[in-house]
Amino acid sequence: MPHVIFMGEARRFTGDVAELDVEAGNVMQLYRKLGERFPELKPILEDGFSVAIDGEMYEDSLLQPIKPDAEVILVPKIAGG
Amino acid sequence: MPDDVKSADIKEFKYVGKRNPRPDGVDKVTGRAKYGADLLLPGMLYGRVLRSPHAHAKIISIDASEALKLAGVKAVVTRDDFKDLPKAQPPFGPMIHDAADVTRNIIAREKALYDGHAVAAVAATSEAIAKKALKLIKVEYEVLPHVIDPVDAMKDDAPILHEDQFTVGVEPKPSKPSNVFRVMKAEKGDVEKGFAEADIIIDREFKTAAVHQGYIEPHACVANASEDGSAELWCSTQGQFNFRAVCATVLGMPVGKLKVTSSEIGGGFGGKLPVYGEPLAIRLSQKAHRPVKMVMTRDEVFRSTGPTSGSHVRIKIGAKNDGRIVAAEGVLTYQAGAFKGAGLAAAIGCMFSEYDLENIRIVGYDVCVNRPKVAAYRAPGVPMAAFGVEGVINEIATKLSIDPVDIRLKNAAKQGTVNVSGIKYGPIGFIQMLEAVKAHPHYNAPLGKNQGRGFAAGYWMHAGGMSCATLNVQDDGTVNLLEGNPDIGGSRASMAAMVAEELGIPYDKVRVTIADTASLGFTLFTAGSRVTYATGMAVVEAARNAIKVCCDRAAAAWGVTPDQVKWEEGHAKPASANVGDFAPMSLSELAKKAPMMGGPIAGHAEINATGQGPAIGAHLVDVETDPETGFVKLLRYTVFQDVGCAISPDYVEGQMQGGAVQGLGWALNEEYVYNAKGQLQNAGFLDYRMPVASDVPMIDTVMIEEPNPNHPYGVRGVGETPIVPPQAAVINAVENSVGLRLSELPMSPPKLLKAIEDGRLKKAAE
Amino acid sequence: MDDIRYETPTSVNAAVKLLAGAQGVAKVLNGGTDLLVQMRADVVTPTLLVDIKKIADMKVIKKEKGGWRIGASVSGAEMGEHPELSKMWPGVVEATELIGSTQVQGRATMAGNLCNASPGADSVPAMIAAGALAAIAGPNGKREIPVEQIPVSPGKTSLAKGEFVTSIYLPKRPKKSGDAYLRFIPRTEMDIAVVGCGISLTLDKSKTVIAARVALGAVAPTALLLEDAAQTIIGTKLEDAALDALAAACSAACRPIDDKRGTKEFRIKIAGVLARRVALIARDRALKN
Amino acid sequence: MSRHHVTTTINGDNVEFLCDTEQSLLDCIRNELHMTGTKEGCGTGDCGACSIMLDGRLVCSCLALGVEAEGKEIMTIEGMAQGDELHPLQENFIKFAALQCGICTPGVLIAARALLEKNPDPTETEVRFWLAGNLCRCTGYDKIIRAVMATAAQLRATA
Repeated sequence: MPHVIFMGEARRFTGDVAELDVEAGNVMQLYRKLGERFPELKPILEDGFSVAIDGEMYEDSLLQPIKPDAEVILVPKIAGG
Repeated sequence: MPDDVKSADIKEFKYVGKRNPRPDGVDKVTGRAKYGADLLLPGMLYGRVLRSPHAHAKIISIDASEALKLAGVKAVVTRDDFKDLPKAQPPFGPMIHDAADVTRNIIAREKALYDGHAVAAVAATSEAIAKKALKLIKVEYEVLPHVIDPVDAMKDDAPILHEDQFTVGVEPKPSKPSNVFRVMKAEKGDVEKGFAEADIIIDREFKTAAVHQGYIEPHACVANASEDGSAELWCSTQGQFNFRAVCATVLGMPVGKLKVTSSEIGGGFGGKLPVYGEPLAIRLSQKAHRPVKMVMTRDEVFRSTGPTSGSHVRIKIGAKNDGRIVAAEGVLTYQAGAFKGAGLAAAIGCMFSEYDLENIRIVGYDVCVNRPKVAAYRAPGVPMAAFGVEGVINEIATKLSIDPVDIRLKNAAKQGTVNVSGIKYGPIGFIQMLEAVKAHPHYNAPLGKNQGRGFAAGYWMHAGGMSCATLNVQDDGTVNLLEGNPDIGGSRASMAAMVAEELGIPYDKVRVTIADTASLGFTLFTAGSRVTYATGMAVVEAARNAIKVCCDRAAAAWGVTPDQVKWEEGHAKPASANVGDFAPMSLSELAKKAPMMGGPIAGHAEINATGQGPAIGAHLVDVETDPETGFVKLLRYTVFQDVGCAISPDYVEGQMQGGAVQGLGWALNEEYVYNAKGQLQNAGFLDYRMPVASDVPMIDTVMIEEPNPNHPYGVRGVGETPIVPPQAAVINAVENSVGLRLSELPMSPPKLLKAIEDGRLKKAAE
Repeated sequence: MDDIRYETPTSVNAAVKLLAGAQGVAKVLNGGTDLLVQMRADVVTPTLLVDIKKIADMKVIKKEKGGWRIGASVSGAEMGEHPELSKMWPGVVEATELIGSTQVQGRATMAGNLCNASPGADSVPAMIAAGALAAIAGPNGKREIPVEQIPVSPGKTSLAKGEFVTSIYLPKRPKKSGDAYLRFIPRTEMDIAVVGCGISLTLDKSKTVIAARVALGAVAPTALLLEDAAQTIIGTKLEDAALDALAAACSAACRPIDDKRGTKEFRIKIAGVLARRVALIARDRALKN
Repeated sequence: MSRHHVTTTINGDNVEFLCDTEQSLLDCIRNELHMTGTKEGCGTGDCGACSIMLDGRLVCSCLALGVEAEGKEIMTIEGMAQGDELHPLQENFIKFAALQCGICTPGVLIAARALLEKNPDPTETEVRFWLAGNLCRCTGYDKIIRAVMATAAQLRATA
């Protein structure tokens, strides 16, 4: 089952849960599950975060597959000049 | 000219990596290229904006009746012409698009929040009449106390900009409104444990001034609205598609009814990501039923657009005696300007990220003050934090008598390093780069009296995101490429090189056009060093899709299967001798026969690029300080950067050089100066002192090419990184020239002279 | 629109008549490099512009009584291109050529720089040190006064209604004389002086200073002629002690303000530093004459 | 009062335009003569983007009035290339990648040309100080200086 880690700021919305395993085959499924578990996180997941899946950064990639043994980190979005 | 650059790990290319002339070069050296202010339409009106002279004031009333009576005035807009849009959900990322904020920033509603805040706009038959009309608009203000510095803005008794803003990210939830929009945190490992193990701990505070992007072309647009509800907007923008989205939202227009065309753009550096006058111009055009041109003056550019955040930064780093860093902590207090959204996320994600560190903790404060809303500026948010980080690392190196490059080698990120955001690096060239610095003749060149050498590194994670490309093969075999990113620094040349390389046709047979919003799918801004990476990927994919059409047609012609045909040197050829003896078919032949072989040949790509990688740089600088005046002369400068693969080495070097010189201005002289009333005192190029040609030396460049495996040619975004190291590098050089530690930007002559004299007094006292 | 009347008289008298007879705000348009900026910013809203560049002699540099008369409309670039003038008054020429960019130097004039009455004007301390005279034409005829008597406060001059400066006269000078001007700016070009210093001096055979004039800009509401400071070097060979005294006298004379261009403290210090450096350049030039 | 009628020549062509007194020459060139190659970056003589030659002298066209052009000769960026032939500076700016966004380029080219006509063999320092009034925010000046120096060398070799 993919292992999800919340970095600093995200934990505010998870009641300080730092990590957990979530059954999800892609980012959208992951967000749905996380949104159910953490209602405060739900409205901001898609616009506020990118995910690092096994160290690789994915922005706006809801359909990105997640392997069962993957480590997924929620990262606040970064934009440039 | 330098030799052509070769990628170490990539095969020899014909156009990629070569110094090809840029396709838009002739237009730009002859004055033919059309920028924002260069469009003239029949019947065009001129728009001007009335701006608040107060830093903070309630707007009691606005009366434009006298202005409307002036002959030649055709329309006036105020806050009443724009709907108040609901606030967005608690925004999170750095590019906060809170529609309520956007409507208030383009034109003040309840309050004017900074000197220069737009209050009304007029359209008239001449500039002069428009200017005169502004003086006839009566605005009644109730002036409120203001606050300019973020630390002051955090105090309990500070004037509050937004009564409905309660700090996000603190427990328990605050009951009082605050200028602090949010507190952001990031953490990795165990910082306390790390500091406990440290042999040396340096804890310093740093301060940087707000600085402007300083593009030479003021914001400019021409709007032309039709009675059928549609409108066209021509403007200088870093992203026509984003402008379309924001303008349509603010104006309540269906997105598809607004067509935005990006003019040539005279620089942006992040400052042409937000909309300012564009929605006002469209509304004026709707009301006046004529085209409206709106061009900012330089004064308006300084007072109302950009800049980037000024900052207070605290950095604490602990290291072992051998230079190994065991804990790193940062507290970032950034000005957001009048509306939330300082570049904290990027700062947090990048500030320690070129190092392989176990224990990191970062806290950031996003603070509203009575200044223009900050805009992105090249690696937004990162240079201020990096100034502190690199300064402390240099101090640790000095204290431990370790060479500044060696201490970085000891801590350098490498393949497999995981940064504070959880990003695990693929191959990166930082160690290779640091070795190159040590081997460079600049590194050990002798220094004279009052001279010093400085060194610093910097990190940027370049962006990916949505890009589209359409490639049409014409009947003579020439190619038209449509892509969606305004070309600010020569990106057309890179796109043409990649297309020519893929198709195997001469570079000059590819013509690149920047599409308007009606002609191509959504393409994200020219920003975040994403264009050659992300749009480059789209362009390559579009070319490969066109090749597939060609190969399919050759296969059909030869009666073989498509996989039996390969594309090589601009021809469809049998994949092997076994396929049969068929004469290769060139792109031009296929193009000529296209009408009889299935129709036009084209390739498309609509992608959302991911897989971007770190882009790391390191700068080396020599200075000579005049100890009697505090004047710093720049003697020598070398930029090292891991560029992945330099598609257009000329323009990659250009990014490295331009970013470095912007950083030098930031380090030495550029700053926003306010008076006691919160009015900007230096809203012009004379007193906002950007570097001029005689201020700087040649900027030497060393490109390290460790290809990014996620891009077909190994590209890493290169534009942002070069503005991250210069501030720390040049201040480090000044420190070494005068034997002092310095912590404030800009280190302008009055400040430096004072530091020198204070240092002298301190020494005398000891 | 409120029209601005624009006139191009071809004689001094015609110009005086226009200026003297004007209702509202009448302005002389010369190089225009300050006036146009002020008009754009609505700092000045003239009702009449008198462009003096078509008047004979305004563009002329000519030798007079061993010195040089420079027409009011001669630009800094034109002065720099005049080898004899540059040889006799290198400090004045350099100071005028420091005003703005190459582009601005093609238009900006000494007379305009003087009459704009900015405390930071580059050519003014150099002209004052040189003992320059301004020729003025007006409704009551012509007069000639030392340049330092023209600016009276930032943006204000002593010129009466209808008067304008027609030329600047740089006097003849003895052998073994030299002048120099330095300014401090945070960049290398394109800034307004944070402090400016002009010194003109004459040496005797023993290299002793026998005459000197010292002037400072940007440290008081108008450029200052510092007789006390000049006294500190007269009779010396610019030994360290004399230079220290010069620096101290210059710093002591400063009455600067804090502004976006520099602090009081900084200006006071820099005035002394520049004076030392300028004196030495002027001395080296004097030795070569 | 009616607008001023100004007769002048621009890049060798006789032209006429009408303007108000306060209109800058830059404004007249761009908005009355519709020649938009000359750019406005500041309007106060601090950036050099509006550089033109006025009677053979390099000036900022934002710091001259349109009415002052009466009877004078103006040269702008549009007059720099001769037919199909780019000026060697224009060629070399492309070859040396001496521009990025290109907004300062017309002004820099006009100023550089004025320099080389006056001084065919400038040092790097002379080029830098001559061009100090032409702000460029993109390039860091390096490639501009190299292009001007290379053009000077090329012109000396072919002179």
